[in-house]
Amino acid sequence: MVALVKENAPILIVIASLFSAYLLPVFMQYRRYGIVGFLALATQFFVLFGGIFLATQVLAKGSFRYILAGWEAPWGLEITIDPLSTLFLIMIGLINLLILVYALPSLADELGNKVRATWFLTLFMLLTAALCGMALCHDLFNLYVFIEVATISGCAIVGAKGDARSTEATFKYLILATLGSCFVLGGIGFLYNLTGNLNMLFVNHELAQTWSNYQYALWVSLSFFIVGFGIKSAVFPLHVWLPDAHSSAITPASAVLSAISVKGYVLGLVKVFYIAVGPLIVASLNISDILLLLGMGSIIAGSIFAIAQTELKRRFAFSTIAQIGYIFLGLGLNNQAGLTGAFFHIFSHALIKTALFLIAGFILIKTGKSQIKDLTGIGKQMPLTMGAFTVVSLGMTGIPLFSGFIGKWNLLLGSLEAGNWLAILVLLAGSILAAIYLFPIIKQAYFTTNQDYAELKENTIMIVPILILAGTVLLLGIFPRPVLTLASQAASMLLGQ
Amino acid sequence: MLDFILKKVVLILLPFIQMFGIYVIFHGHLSPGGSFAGGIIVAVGFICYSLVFGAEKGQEKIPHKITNLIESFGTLWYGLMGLVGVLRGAGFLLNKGAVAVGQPGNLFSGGLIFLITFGVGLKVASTMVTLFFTLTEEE
Amino acid sequence: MELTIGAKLLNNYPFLGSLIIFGIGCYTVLSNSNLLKKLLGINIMESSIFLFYVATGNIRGGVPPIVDLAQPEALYINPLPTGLMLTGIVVSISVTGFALALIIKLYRFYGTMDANEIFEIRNEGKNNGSSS
Amino acid sequence: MSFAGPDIINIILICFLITIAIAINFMKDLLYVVIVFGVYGLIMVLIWLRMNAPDLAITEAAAGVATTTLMIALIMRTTRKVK
Repeated sequence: MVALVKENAPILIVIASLFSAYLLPVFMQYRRYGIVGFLALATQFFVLFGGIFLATQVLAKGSFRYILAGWEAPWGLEITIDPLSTLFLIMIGLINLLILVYALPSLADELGNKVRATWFLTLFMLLTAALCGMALCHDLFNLYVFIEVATISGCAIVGAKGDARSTEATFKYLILATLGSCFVLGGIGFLYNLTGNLNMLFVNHELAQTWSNYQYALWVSLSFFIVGFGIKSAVFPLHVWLPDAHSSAITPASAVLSAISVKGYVLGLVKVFYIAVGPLIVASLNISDILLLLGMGSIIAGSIFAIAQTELKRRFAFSTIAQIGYIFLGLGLNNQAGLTGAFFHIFSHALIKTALFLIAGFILIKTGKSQIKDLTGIGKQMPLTMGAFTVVSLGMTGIPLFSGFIGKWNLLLGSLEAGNWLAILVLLAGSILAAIYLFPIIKQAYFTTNQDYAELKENTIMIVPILILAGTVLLLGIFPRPVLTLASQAASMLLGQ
Repeated sequence: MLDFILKKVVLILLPFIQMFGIYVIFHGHLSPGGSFAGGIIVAVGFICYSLVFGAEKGQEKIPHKITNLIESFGTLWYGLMGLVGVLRGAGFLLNKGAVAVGQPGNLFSGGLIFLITFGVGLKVASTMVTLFFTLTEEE
Repeated sequence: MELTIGAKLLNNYPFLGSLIIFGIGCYTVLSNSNLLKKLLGINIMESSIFLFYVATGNIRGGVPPIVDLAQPEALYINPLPTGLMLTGIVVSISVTGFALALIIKLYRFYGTMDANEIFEIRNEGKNNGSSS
Repeated sequence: MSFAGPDIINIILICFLITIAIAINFMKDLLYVVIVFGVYGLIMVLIWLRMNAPDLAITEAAAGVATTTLMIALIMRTTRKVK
């Protein structure tokens, strides 16, 4: 039995999330709400341990494939397990587990009743399954299907609260995200038309021989992908849906969307551009420069918009746009250090942004305040929370000894290697701007007069995930080795083809 | 009068619509159509009934609890059928080699596909019915 | 024999047509403020892409990919794009259903199906809320 | 298979599709829009049939034409009643 699970671990990770998503409503029907929470937690544990198990296997014996339904590659589907996908699996498992530990005690209160809470968990599990599938799939159409499942479930958990503001944000998100998936599907159609294959490896082999005959068609296809994935991962000119959606959703939803879901689409872009099409073709069609420009624009514009916001969650939502910019910049650099930095930044930003959203939600639950100007003197009332906030903000700005630094340092190295001085300037400016939009909150929390808050207790279980996240940010800044190894192996795998 | 004719016509047509839907579901591997199209046809039968006789009477026939359970059942059934291949020591969703595959052209050919389409058809039908009731319910 | 551009476009008419419809659908989504029309625009875009895929797999003079044991030598078209687009239709109808549920919910909140009017109503509410 | 020239009926059907798509963009009354959208789906069914995809045709007829039009008509019913 154990051997069977070990052998089929890649597919079982996806299937377990899917199973638990559809088992939850059954338990809800018979009012076993205790089992609902336990099942959700157990599934995330399984994803996390599955990810770690696959990562050790990949580090020990290199990437491998898992063949579905006994059909070999050109006819059947296959799943690849490589450093990149295991990095994503570990990230999804860890973040979702912590978010669930935070969310489970308060979910029923926040959504109104336990039935709605169960439906929320169902959608959450579907999102997990879709993201795990995106991380593992090795087939363009499979990628599209998982993107679509992630989009619909992501939209639905934005609107889980059911008030007017979040419903409107959901509709906006749904329309724009579906527009994006139309573009992705069109791009896949062009690639299929050119190569006659949907398996990424076979597409790559075909294109490597014949791409110079179809330069214009390939250009159209890749620009379809850029627009589609750009809308879904919210880079600067295409970001309009993100602030509304991420700030009006309930806390666990905005945390999972900001931290993981957006990066799932970046992963889709990476898979298409670097595995299916190949870095050489991407560089020689000047797509890298477009990614670089999008990244720089996102860093600057997202940070400046974030400074202008007065609401805590909205500021964090705009900061997500800026941080996505770093990842695009790393992808556009198209060299080893740049890609390593981008992948490490994906992981560290997931930790940081989850912590920030959970803190915002915790403050909202405890004090009922969401505006930044109301948070005077809260540092003395909630020392643990604001301590974690300080750690995480330092990580976001990229101070050494915190996890944000490692990613940004690698991005800097990549820019130096590419000789791109503009990118270096933008990276430094981005750090300064991050400091401008985060440090005033800390200053206000500690160095202004106290307000009279009624008995603020921090001794609930909800504080635990926040502290774990802050601790991980610190730990990863000092001992980045495990994640950095996976990230650099992923980068060399993508560039080595 | 119009109401009377509508009700009679629907009652006469309903079995045929349902029968055709089930036919399309189960012949998915032999002829055009399949579980999705067949499931929608089955659901359209129920929707016709609820449109003519009123949503309350339709919901009496298929309570929300039942559609809810069927929806879960469809997906879980698909997953379980996929796990058959895992238990037989090969990949997920293994079909040929896991169970006996009949003669091509017969109804009982294609191994697990027959069983899988059954679950998916149920799931699609119940989802469509749920969607219809969600859109029609007042406030 | 070198074909002129017009002849090339005529030979690849499904692709040309699908891209034109894609453009019209995209314009419908972005230019109309009515939520229902936005949704129909999305549907039009998706169906244009289905047309693109099916035209990829189609062969003039072929037969549908249903195995006929009497004619083993028939020229079957490529069944893969057709199968893929079945998934596409499933996705499109689920998006449509979800969006319609959201539209009806928004209609109950705001009493309108027009994005601009919703925006105005929300802004008025915000201004009143902050001044009072 | 030797090249046999473009299929003229398909071209006419695709021209219909383009016309209907433009019409949907510019029509004001939503009820007409919904009816015309049903026609769009039906022409799509014909195109699938001519392109040797009966599988898609039956699904599009059930899903794209019947169910989508029905659901949108239900929405219209509710929104007009409240008005």
